[in-house]
Amino acid sequence: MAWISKNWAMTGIIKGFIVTLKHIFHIGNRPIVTVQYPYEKMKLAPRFRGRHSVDQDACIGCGICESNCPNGTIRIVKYNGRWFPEFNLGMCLFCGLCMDACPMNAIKMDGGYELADYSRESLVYGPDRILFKKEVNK
Amino acid sequence: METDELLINMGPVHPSTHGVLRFKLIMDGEIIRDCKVVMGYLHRGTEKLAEMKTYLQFIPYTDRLDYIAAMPNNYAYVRAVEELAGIEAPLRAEYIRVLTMELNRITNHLVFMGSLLLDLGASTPIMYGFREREKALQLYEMLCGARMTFSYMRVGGVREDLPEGFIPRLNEFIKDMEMRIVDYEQLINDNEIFLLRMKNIGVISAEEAINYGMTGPSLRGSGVNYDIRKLEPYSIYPDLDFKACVRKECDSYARYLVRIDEMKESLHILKQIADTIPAGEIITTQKYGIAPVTGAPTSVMPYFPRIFTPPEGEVYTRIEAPKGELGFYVVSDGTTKPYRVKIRSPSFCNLVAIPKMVVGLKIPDLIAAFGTIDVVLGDVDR
Amino acid sequence: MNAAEELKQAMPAAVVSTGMQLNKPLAIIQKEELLKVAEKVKEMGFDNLSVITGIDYRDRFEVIYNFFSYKKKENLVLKIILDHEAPAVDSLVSLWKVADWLERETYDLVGIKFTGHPNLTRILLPNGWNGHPLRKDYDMETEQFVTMGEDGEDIVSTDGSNLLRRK
Amino acid sequence: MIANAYELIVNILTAIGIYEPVYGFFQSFGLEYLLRIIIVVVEIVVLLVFVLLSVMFLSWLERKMFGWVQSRYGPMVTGPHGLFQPIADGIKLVGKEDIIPASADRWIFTLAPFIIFVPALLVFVPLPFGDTLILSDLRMGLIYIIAISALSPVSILLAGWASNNKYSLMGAMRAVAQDISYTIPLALAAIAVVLYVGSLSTVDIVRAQEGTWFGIIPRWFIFMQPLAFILFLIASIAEMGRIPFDFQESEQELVAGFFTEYSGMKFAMYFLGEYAHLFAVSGVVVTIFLGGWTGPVLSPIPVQITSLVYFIIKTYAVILFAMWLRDTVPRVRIDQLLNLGWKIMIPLALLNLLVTSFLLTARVI
Repeated sequence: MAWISKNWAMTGIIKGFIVTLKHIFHIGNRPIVTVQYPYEKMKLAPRFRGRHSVDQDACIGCGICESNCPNGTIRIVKYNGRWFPEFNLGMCLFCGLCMDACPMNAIKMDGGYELADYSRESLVYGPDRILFKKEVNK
Repeated sequence: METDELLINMGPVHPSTHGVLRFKLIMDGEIIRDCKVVMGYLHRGTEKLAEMKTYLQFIPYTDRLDYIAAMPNNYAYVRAVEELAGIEAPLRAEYIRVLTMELNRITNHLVFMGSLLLDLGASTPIMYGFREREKALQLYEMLCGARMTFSYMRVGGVREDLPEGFIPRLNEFIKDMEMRIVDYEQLINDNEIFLLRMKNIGVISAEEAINYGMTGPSLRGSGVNYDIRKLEPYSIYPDLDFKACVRKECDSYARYLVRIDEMKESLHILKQIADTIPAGEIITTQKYGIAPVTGAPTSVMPYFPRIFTPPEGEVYTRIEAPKGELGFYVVSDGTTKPYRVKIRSPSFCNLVAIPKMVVGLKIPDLIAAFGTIDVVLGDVDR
Repeated sequence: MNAAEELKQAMPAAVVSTGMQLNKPLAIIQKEELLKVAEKVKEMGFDNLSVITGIDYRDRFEVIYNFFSYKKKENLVLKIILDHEAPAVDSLVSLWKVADWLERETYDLVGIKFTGHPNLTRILLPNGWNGHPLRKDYDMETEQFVTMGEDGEDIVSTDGSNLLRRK
Repeated sequence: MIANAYELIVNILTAIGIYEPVYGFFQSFGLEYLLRIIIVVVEIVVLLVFVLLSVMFLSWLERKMFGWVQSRYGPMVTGPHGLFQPIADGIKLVGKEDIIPASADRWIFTLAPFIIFVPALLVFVPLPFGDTLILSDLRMGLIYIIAISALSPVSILLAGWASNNKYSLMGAMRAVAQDISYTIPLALAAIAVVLYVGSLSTVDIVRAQEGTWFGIIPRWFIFMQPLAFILFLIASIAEMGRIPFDFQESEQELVAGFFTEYSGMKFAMYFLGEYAHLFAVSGVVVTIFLGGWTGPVLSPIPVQITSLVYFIIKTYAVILFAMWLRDTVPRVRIDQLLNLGWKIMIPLALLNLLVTSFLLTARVI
């Protein structure tokens, strides 16, 4: 109880009140920082590692990404007569080793982050969903 | 009157066990008579996984140990392998590594502060902490493309160079952070209720703390002037000006203050790095004689050998992670995969002291003491 | 003179050989003498037991203790070689409390028995788990399932057919 | 002289000239009491709707306040600035499965949520919302309020016991310990005011606070009894069970305390009860210490409306303070709270009572 006689004025709590009050009225660079997510999205950094996409002209189906993947996410499958990787994103660590290992720089990881789905099967992204064609500037 | 002891299973699903930890408490009313810690609910067999991955492939797994501060995990592992193979990273890479690690120390302590105060019932500080952490995470996203699980370090360097405009944004962050820390201190440090909850709670003396294997800020809160960055300097820490933050009170409040001080020290380090970071390579060329591929279509990807075999040997390296001493014992048998990786995780060893601290106290004190130990269950269970 | 050689001088019978593990002094010691050596090591000022590592080398087990001294700021590595059949070594719980969990972990994952440990039970894996995962001969094919029993204790079984699992 | 809302309604009906014919209509059947019942029921319904709307608004306000303090927006999506969020929550909670644990005492488990809601509503009976806007001006109104609000731990104890959960039981025990130790300083602080007024009636207490000193300072008891006000405020926050004194729930320690096992509509009842209690207790604080409905009279507007506005403004000021406090401070520990109650607040309240009665006897005030 000696404690209370020392701290009866509760100055610490009052200081705290002032801090929260400053936030309520946005005094001195204390603005609202959150965004209304589904309606308003934050800008991703250019290096952001999201869903994979594969340049269909560059990919040679060599399987180096498959052997480099730590988790067995990648499988090389046949698609339209050529070999392409297939990503099981349910297992993916998004570490970017496949992107780094690709000798043709065909794999990119810029495909966004809203990857929730209803079944495990739909998390397997086959070539039909990940291939893109690089636009050539003439 | 006859009374009975009550067994309470606190966890594995409980709001304040920071994950899936379980305390088996024998209670006498509100007082804890015995405390047993049950863990393993998040055990993923990381050490076994390491034996089946190549040295490079294991790096993403180290992210998942202490996912609040993943960069030091990356670094500790990479450094162990580098020592094993006798590789040295270029100076710029070391600067970038220390930069990211100190930034991670700040984010870790912000989460610590927030979750501790949330455990004590104040819900505002965690939002403030996450507000600033978000800015740091955006820096990480800018740097390596991920926000928490970076897998950024590589044996012999780092994965990507600093992007354009990184240092100015870092300076902005430092300036912002300095103002915010003042806010935290005003909001929390002198709060009488906070003091009531923290002072003389979870007391552990210096000798006991050492005996119980506590490390890091938790040990420095017990008055042991110990910081691996100072005692066994690694990377560029000898060139940097900083001090180990020590408090002598041995209680929860001291452990909290140490971390707030450390945030300031880390900011100080970041400032020095932002001013003095040298130009140069970001990944070593000494071992393999292969220059990074420059001018490749995506020039952010330095070349690294896919198959990497360090010589036979074993090594134990440790670094000062935000939570304490993080060590990797790596044994190589000369193949492409490590023979054995042992992870000495700070959370696991700091947790040993919890039963000692809390017996005789009450459940709210257990939560306060446990909060100041700063445990991440990914790190405890591995 | 480094700490390992100092140790050898003090207890020549117990220390088999000394050397360096990169930059840390290393002493390989007799397993019977571990407790005495550890006491001596603690006397020498190595107050921090950093980590206990158990390694399965197929023909032998090695247990490695990493020590650090806060006063002298030195490292010391102790190594014990155990035979592969029934690996057992003295527990250090009486000297370092942290050894309690580190030894339990080593027991759990590598399967080395620490005699004299007050509560040598599994720590990361549930009680009743078959095998020690970090042994090289660990059977990784058999799936093991953990359920919670009536009294809250874990029950391990290899039969997962009655578990609620989405195929 | 109009004493309460019933007479007010009768007066209004008389003024617009429909009371007499309607009364005559009922009288022709010999059913005068039916009219009285109808009027009382209308009053109760108006009060209930008002309380429920306030509760909804309060739960919205609480989240908004949290948001503002924490650099967030708070609810924004449902309706303008998320104003309809409580309705969406209500629909969600009603739609949830109503789980009763297998080993729970089903009857008590179901009964407990209703028991907490009833006292929270009964407190409103002698609470003057404005000049004459009072259901019933009980002569022992203050004692009634304290007695009724002391009922809520009964419900909490029932809920905690019936849930058959250790956390619930501990929460319930804490709630009871807390309530016992805080009802005493609450009552003692209020008695200091009662001594001065000489009446337990809430209306008399408010009337005693009309007027000003020197034309500026209102004659509120907060200025005459500052110590009693602080004690009463702390004790009532403890009674409400809000941070820093929310031991009955103490989310981080006891998961959710006594309503750990509750879900769906029963959970919603606790939610409603909590906010109704918040509003009621804030109203009591305003009535006793902050002058109730008193304030400058603006002559063309009926005094009932201005007084209602004054009362609501003051009540929301107290509520906002409680929310602000909740946003700022952590929770104290249960034994520290009991220490504060028994060792500091009760002696201080007694001292305050002693000094007040001494001064009153000496006719200084």
